[in-house]
Amino acid sequence: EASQGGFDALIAADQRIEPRDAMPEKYRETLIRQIAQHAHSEIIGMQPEGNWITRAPSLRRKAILIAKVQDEAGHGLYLYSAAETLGVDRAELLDRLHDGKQKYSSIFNYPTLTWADCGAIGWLVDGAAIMNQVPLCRCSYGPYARAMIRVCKEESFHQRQGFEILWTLMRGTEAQQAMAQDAADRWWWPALAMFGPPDTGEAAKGGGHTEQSMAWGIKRFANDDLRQKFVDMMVPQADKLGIVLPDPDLRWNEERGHYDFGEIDWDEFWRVLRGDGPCNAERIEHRRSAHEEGAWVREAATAYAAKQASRRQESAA
Amino acid sequence: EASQGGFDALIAADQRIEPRDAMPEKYRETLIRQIAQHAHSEIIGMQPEGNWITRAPSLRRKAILIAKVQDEAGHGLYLYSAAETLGVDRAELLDRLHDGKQKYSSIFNYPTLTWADCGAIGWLVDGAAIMNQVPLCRCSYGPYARAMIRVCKEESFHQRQGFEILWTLMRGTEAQQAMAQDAADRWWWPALAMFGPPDTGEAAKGGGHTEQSMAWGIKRFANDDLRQKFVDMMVPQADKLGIVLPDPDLRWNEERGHYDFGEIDWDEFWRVLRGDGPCNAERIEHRRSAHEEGAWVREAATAYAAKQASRRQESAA
Amino acid sequence: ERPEAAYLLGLADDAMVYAQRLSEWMTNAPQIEEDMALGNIALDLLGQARALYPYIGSIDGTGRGEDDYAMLRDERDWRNVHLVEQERGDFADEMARLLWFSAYQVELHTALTGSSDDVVVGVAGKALKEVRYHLDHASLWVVRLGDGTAESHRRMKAALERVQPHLAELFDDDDASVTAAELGVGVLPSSLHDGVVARVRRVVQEATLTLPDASPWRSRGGRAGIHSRPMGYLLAEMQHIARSHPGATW
Amino acid sequence: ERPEAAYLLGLADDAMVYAQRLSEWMTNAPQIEEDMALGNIALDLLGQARALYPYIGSIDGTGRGEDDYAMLRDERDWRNVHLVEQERGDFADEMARLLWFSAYQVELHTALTGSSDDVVVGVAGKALKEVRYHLDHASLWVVRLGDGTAESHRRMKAALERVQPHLAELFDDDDASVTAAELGVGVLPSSLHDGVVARVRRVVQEATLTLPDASPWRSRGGRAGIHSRPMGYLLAEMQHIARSHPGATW
Repeated sequence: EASQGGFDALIAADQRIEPRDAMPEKYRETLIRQIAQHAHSEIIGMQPEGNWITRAPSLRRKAILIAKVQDEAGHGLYLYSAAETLGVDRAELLDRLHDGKQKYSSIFNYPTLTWADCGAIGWLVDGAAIMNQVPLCRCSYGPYARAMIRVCKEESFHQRQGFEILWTLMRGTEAQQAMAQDAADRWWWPALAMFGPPDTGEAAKGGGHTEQSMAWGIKRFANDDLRQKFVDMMVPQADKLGIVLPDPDLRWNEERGHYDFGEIDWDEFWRVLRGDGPCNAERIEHRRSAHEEGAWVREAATAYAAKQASRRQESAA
Repeated sequence: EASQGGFDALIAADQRIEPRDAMPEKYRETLIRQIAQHAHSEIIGMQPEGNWITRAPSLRRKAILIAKVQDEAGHGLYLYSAAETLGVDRAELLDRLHDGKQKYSSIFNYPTLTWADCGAIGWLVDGAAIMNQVPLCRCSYGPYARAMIRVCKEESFHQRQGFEILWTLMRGTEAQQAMAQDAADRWWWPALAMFGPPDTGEAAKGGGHTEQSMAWGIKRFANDDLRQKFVDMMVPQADKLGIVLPDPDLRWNEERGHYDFGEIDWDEFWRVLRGDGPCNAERIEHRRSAHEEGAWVREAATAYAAKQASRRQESAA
Repeated sequence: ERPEAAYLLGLADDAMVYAQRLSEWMTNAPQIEEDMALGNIALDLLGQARALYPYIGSIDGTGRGEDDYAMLRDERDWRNVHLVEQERGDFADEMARLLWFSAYQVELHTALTGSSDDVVVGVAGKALKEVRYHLDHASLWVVRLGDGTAESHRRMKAALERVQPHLAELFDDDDASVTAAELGVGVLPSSLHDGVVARVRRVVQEATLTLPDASPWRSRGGRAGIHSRPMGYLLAEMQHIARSHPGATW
Repeated sequence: ERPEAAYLLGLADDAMVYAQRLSEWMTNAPQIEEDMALGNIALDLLGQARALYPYIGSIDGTGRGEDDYAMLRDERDWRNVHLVEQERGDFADEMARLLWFSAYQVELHTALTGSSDDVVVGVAGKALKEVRYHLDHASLWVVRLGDGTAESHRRMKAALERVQPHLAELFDDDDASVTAAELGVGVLPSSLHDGVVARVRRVVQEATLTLPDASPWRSRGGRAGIHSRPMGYLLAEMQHIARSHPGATW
């Protein structure tokens, strides 16, 4: 088939596939699922930090936090637009999110218990997200790759802000230091799990899709490689902050040239992924109720636009 | 007419009228209106202090405040029961409250802005209420008089608690002292207005009912007399507290043997009474919405009671 | 510093936080009698917390008083279960929560009357009388609502489903309760489970309802200071005035 | 200590409190674009408050910084109108409030660009660009909702009625504004009334609605620190963390 040939050639040449190019149905489906999940993660990801907007302890932090949550909304919008180039629309994707048919990053099922969690999310969660996302800036699908370039630029800004929140806390009162350490204790392991299950061994079995995604240029690195890269990057940053990462097995391995680290609790990972995490129910319920409460507003906007269009038509006639 | 003669004789002898005694229709109506207004005041009066239950600054104060608001609910119930002996029922009286057809004491249309307001309400508002209510313990209508005896006993307890809140604040930090003084500044004049318009002069015109109520033994003292008695009682208490009452004209009049005091702002009084006070709309809206939200519960209780009654009947048959 | 302090703090915080939630009903109840009844239950629970806090302060090495615990403690240091911190729902939600919590407290305080600690025995003995009344009150309403109108039946059913995810946590044997049970001061929460369920089931059956199936998720972590979203806002409201006047006496 | 400080504090507090209320929409808006738009407006208003507070601190003799004003001030010391402190209603309520408040701010900041105080001129000049956009945004929605579906028309109409009692306060000439106007720093609120009403009326008419009649009551006292019920709870939430860590830097 000619079109499949064109697609294969573009992939082989590491060129970008664009919306009008022919592409295998599986490729389209995989991308829709992945981009939608990514978009949903931005939208659901507004909630854990959104929880602190009204309580941010200073006006400067409040302003930064509002801007950050706004950025996440913006990322969601870029990504839904990227998905729409593949022939689905945002309303449909949101329905799939609300029905639980599409997922979002499981990290957002953990609660933000203190102000320091806004720091830990920026530092660890955005840090891990960037590590996952930078390779996607070279993803084979053009609109996704371009959206990721924009997203990554803002994310690295967020990561620095998170680091700075923790930096300030670690140089603050005893209670503030304890708050920062506690946040790191709680977010470290879930952040490591963000890279997904191991690529090999028993725990790898729930994974899937990896090989095909690699071949298609959607995925560029193995989960474990990215995880290792993340650990290697974060350990020195933790030292700089004065935060002790909650892993007794964490140590430099001269031979490997990497940090060794302990075993992730994959049972917990799968449990949270299945829906029994601390905030799964709350996150979806919050999204769904905002969406439902806003239905009459969206309907009004649609009705008004239709009226305006017909008025224009009439006056043109 | 024999029954009217019996009623007149009882009144003349300063005896109690009981529910089964004959009484003039006007007497009944006046009492219903007054008792209902009194009951409504207890119920609406739960709100200004209820506003502070979740924020009371210590557990001891929280416990006292919950108990006090509970007492107010209880007073409302006694009083509705007293009104019911005159042939109206509580549901109907509540409807009249919610529709604005019956009033409650205008004092509760002022907001409770700080914790100290809980003190000022106890000290000044309950103080004025007692002054108004003690004579009602000798009211000609038996059920009302008996309800008032119970109410007054608890009210004087509340007044002491209010005094004690202010006493503690006035012996506390500078901010606490300022808070207590501010509360007294705001509640003093509305408390004086609780005795109603003057009995003579221009401002008396809105009053009404007084003479007939006096003759019937429902009202025992003129508004101005009770107000003077209240001022005479409160000034030494304010001195003891260290609170300056917000009236430059307040001074001892050796000749009269009473304190002179300044002019009440009757324009404000009538404005608030007419519905344009700081909290009129909020108080009624709060009551109404609690009542409406609870409608299905009351209906369920009624339906269950009916089912139980018919089950008992069936099993008896 | 005695190790059972952590266990007792869980009990005190449960009572304190639920007292705070119940007190929100005052002026918001479906009838005036209920403003009074829920206020009463709130007062009882507040009393239980106030009986425990100073004792905990005397054995946890800090010497804290009741207001230090209630007014000056950060969210991460609270040890109550998620059940009691959830936002006030409709009246059926409250009766579902009160039914489960008071059935739990009846079993708990019955067991604690056999505690090796005299103070705990004293608190439990007094509390037992109170929580039996709470259970009666909740039972009465659950039956009325379940066997009342079609709407109240539907609401009561939904409320029993909504409360479900927050129940398992009451019966988790965390480290503090295991320690307290070993010392004979406390009881294992898991040991209370069957008695509580039996009590609730009887009431729910009389209400012409059935206990819902297990929920697909359950709350966790309250006893370790991991709370749900409503907790921070509850504390903000409860503590704001006290926090705004450091060192003041009220 | 300069007497116009009290006037400027009213302006700053209006912006601060409304920013707080608007920020509550984030994650709760009817569509994602609106989460962003309302967040943006909140940010602008927060920026206006932050521009004013340090200046007020420099002229009111206290030397306070922005967080002293926002995080450590008691309810009685806040000078905002009741309009901005009211609880978040539905989206129509918010658009009704935003329409009025931003029309007011357009007139206000237009007038303040002629202030005798250079700082005020600077703040007003920047704010004017922002609030024109806010007004456009609110206008767009009020028209869409008024001229949308039957339901949105009904809701928009009800929202305009609900906001009505809180409008008069914006135009009250209190002592502080009279003083500031005499000094040439501020403007008399009453002088803005007709311009604001004209702006709002045009939008409401386009929305196929009419301005409601005057309400039987009106709010009063915000500029004197007499607030409505929601204010204390707003402050409890906003200040809780800052109050819980006296002296901390964030």
